[in-house]
Amino acid sequence: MQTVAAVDKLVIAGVELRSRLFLGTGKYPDDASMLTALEASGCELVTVALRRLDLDDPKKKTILDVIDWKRYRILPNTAGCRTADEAIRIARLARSMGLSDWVKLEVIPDPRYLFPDPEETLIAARILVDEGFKVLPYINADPVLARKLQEIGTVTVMPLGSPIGSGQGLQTLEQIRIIIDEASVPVVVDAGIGAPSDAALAMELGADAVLVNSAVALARDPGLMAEAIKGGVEAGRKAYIAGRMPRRGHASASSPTEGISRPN
Amino acid sequence: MQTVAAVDKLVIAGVELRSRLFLGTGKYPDDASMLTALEASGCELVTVALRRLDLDDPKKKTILDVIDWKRYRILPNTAGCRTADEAIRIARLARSMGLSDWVKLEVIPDPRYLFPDPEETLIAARILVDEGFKVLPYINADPVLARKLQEIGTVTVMPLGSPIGSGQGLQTLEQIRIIIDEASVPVVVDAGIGAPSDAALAMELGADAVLVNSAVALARDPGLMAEAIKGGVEAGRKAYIAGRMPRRGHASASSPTEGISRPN
Amino acid sequence: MQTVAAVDKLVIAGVELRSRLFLGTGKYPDDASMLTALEASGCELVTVALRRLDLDDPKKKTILDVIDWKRYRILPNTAGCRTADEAIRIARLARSMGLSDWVKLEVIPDPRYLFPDPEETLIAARILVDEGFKVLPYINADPVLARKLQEIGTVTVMPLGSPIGSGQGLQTLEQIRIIIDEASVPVVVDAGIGAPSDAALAMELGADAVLVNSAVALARDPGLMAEAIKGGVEAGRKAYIAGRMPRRGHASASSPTEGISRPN
Amino acid sequence: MQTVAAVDKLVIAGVELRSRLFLGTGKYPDDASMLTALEASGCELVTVALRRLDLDDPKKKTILDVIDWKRYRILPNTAGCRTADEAIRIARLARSMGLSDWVKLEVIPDPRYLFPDPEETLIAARILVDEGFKVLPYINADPVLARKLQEIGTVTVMPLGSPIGSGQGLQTLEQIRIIIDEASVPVVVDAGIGAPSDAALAMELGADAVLVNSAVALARDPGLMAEAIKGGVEAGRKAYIAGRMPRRGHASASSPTEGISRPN
Amino acid sequence: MIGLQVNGKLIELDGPILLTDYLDKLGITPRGVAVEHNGMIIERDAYPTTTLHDGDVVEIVRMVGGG
Amino acid sequence: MIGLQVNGKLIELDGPILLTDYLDKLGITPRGVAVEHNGMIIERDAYPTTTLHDGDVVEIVRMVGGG
Amino acid sequence: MIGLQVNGKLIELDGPILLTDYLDKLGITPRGVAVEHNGMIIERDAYPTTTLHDGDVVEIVRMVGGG
Amino acid sequence: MIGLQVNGKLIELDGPILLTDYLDKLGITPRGVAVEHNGMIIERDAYPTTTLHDGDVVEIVRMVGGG
Repeated sequence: MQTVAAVDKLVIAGVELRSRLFLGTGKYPDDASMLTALEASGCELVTVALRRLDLDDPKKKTILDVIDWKRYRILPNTAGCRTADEAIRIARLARSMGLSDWVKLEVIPDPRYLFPDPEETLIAARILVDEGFKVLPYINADPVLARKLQEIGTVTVMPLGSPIGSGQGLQTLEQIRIIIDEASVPVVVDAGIGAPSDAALAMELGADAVLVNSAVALARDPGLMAEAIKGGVEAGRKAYIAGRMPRRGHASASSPTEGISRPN
Repeated sequence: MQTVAAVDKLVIAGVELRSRLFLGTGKYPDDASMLTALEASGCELVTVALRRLDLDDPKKKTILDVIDWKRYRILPNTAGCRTADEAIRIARLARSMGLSDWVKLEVIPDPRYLFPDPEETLIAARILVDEGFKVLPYINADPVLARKLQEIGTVTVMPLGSPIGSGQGLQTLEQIRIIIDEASVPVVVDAGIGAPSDAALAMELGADAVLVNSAVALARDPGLMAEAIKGGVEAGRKAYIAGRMPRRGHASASSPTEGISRPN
Repeated sequence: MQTVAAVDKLVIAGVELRSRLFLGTGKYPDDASMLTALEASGCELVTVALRRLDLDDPKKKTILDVIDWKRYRILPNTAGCRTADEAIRIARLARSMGLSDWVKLEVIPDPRYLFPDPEETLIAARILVDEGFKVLPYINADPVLARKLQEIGTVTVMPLGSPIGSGQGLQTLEQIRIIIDEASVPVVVDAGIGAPSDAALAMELGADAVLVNSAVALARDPGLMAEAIKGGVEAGRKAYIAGRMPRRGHASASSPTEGISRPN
Repeated sequence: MQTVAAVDKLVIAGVELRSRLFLGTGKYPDDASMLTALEASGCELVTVALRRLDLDDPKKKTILDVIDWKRYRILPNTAGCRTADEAIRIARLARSMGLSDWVKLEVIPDPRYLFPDPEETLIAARILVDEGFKVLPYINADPVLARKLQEIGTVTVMPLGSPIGSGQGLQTLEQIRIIIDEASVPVVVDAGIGAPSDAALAMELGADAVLVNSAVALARDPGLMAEAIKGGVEAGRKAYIAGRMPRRGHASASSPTEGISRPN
Repeated sequence: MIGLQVNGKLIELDGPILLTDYLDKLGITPRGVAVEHNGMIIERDAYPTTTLHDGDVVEIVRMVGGG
Repeated sequence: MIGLQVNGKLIELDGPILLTDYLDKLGITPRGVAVEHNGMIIERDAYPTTTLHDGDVVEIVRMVGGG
Repeated sequence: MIGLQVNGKLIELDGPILLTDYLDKLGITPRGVAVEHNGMIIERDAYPTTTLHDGDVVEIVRMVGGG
Repeated sequence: MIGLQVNGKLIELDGPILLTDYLDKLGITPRGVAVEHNGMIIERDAYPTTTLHDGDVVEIVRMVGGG
């Protein structure tokens, strides 16, 4: 809706983003399907990771060569870091490339469920915010942790719905509801979204955006799924603005209950 | 998506419908908001009820005067009928108006939860199908009942997600999943849908369409909610075609787990 | 609790039963584990099926020989019947053995999910009630169907929680809640119960009893699981009588909020 | 079951406890109902809070006078503390009374949902463990936080099911499942349990114990509810040991599918 | 004078009247309604030949918003 | 020689036989079974007076474990 | 006359007093309370040798029902 | 001959070399990488003035697809 779109902007760290769907770039079958998905998703913010250059094939194309960065905004993550120190180092390396001072802060000691470490995340966030980074922290759905991070000055909080890559949807729904209720910075639901209904539900709760990767990359048709999730995000946001009907314990007829004609 | 839209048609009783969202016309604040919602929903099939002419104000505009029926297909319902006999009579009266031989069959003895009567619905369906009606029966989410109705020759089955007007979403999800799994006619999820996430979820399960009324009519902004639910339906359908990722009990990293650079 | 037990009787068809747990006798690893489970469950009502005598081994012990029927009340079922006619015939054969005029009415055309046929169940119930049977019908969780059966004169209604032997628990919780809310005969939740928490939940909702088979027979230790589910049923019933606390959206401190001592 | 009870001991900090249900002593209508509930619950470990002596009525009976501490083990909590410093001070004051060196560590800055602060909880836990306290920390259901606390040397972890006093049950079920899966110290589900089914479910997941207060204190009949929740805890524990049946997507008949007799 | 029951109400008319004329009197077009006459549904093309007599029972229904 | 269909199987017997005697032959007590003879259920007290003839169809059922 | 702050309230006493005597004055047994004196927790065996002076800050806490 | 540790591997070079020249040798443009030299991050404008010596530890990282 023009009118809605016109007034309903997502602004993070003073930057207005054209889409409330952020897309990850991992795990696609190939570059072509990733590019199709990026295009179809309508997203602006795109996450990437830092890894060692492969000395055996240093000239190999990187994601920087593949994606047209005039059309997308890069968000480096600290995936793979297990401590605050490791994450701070990777954030600094990423910034030194001169592409962005934003960082998706992930401090993940746990290889099985990939849950983040709340204490190390706070330590890293304090230092990175002091150094002028725009920090988007990936966290478990802990309302107190979320509040402390926004007090530190992170530009978003990004609570998980369920484990990364699990596609289980919003297992943490009630706590995400509370985080949104109390947040003064944009809340981005990250991890666990497996289908448009999950994305729509997050937006209906009042989330400001969602970050998706596996649900698109691992779909049978990533491009079409990217479009589907884009639709779910937009639908959920519109519903949030439109104000949903209250839930009722009983039924309420949709057709008039007077003037019914019955056999004489 | 052109390509998808091109191949993905909904056909009921040999009629190709341009939208998988069916809209009810009850309970809107006023005609204007109803017309805005119809327009925004992109729907083709629109349900109406039959009621006695008000002899004290016989000239009062009816829904036939208000809606541009060149753009919408009318689906009379038998709302208010408590028995097969009452429903059959209303279906015949509706058809005698020459607008349609389709009928949304509702046989509802229960005023509190508005659940349909499976036995009377079967009785009415047999007779109406024999008389050449295209019958779209509203039923509880009972897979055996659904199978019997399609064997009788109804052109859809329309299981409920939760009580009419309750906005509780898909309380009957598991049984709807089974109905879809076994159906040979289009499955339309009717009643209970309260938000786009509910509509998207129904479509992701493989439902062919959804019928919505209260969620739109009772939203703070019916027009915007109609657009939102339209988006949810389309997103869910696309996801169904795109093939969602499998749910996993564990996590699976979105960033590569090799080549991680750590402090020396 | 003496006091509670004293006032809280389950009476079906004028017969007072000493336990709200009914146990099935199918699928146990062996007779010994079945007998241990029956003993541990504290149940009185026990379901059995009718099958053809094996002419190649006519003297083989039957369940009538194995179980001490002075301690248990037999409830023959019509499992395996796909139509009203088949079920009526089996009910009559069962009664002709002179053991009971009670019958668990199952009319199940669907081999995959084993859901009952509502129409055939109504037909059979009408005839069997006329013939003086005490009918305990197994039904999908359809409140209108439940009401019609009790109007016909069945002595209970037995809605399913989820498919027989699936152990999925109360997928139909909301509709079971409504059936209980409207019932004038005992409501027995049958099928789907997989653990004590499921049984307790059914009883907390106000169910009068639960019927369990697979959860006990397929447990690693059937005897201990029978005892566990007995405990769940009793706990849930006590909670129903004790009146549970209301659910709240917010928190409410358990410790006093005044008189807190803080560092000066 | 004797045999089970005999082998299935709960041991915390080297102390064997006779019950897996821990009970809080707040919010009862009166002392009599609290004492009845304690008795009926069969619990051994009982939580209490520290508050300022009321100088206007210093002789007023305290909980120390009311409860027979020969029969119960006292567990002081730090409820009301918002920071590590406040909690450490209260823990020390409690220990100086010479009743116990155990402490239920609660650091709760959030008055609305009473969620604990993960960082301050870690800080307090490190110091209290160093000082020889047996620390039982109340935490949000964060598996990484739980692991760090047990590495620090807390004698349990106590993840919440839902907000204190909300009675919403196990909203955090999936994360509690993971905490249990990874724990090397007893896992006590604390907060949110509203009925026996919640307690049974926690135990079926493999929790070692549950801590309940509001569900008992706010029930219409606290004594009977205490007995009910005791039953739920024991039933859930037995089911965990008995090994529940697997959940299945389809049905599986409880009666034999061969030898069915049908009309000729 | 004749008396009819229309939509549950007693209506008095000067005498027997064609259904088409009665609908005219009400100021409505046949297009928007369906009519049951003494328990029988009247197809639209039979309106001009259907006469309402004393004691007849008539139901006239129209479409309204519904779900 | 006569032939019966019992529980779907063809059985040969020397000649007509009382139901009670046939059950004896099988070595089972009437108490544990129910019998349908040519589509009619036979009450237990009628076993001694029920004769099985050539071509009869008999169903003999018993109780088994079930849910 | 001396003034103490006890549990946040200003208390006047005739003069310095032993903690044990002050608890006696309040009519409570040491067993049921814990005491912080000028920010330091006082172990029970130190009560008899702890004197409260003018301006001291004292916290006396007890156990209450809690979850 | 000098030896460096680059991305965890031992690399032999003829002698000390400027970082820019080493990247040239690898055939990559500075634009696509970030470099840590003996634990210090090197800003791009310092590449031409940074010399890699025997025993130095170098990490060269690049962007890859990630979530």
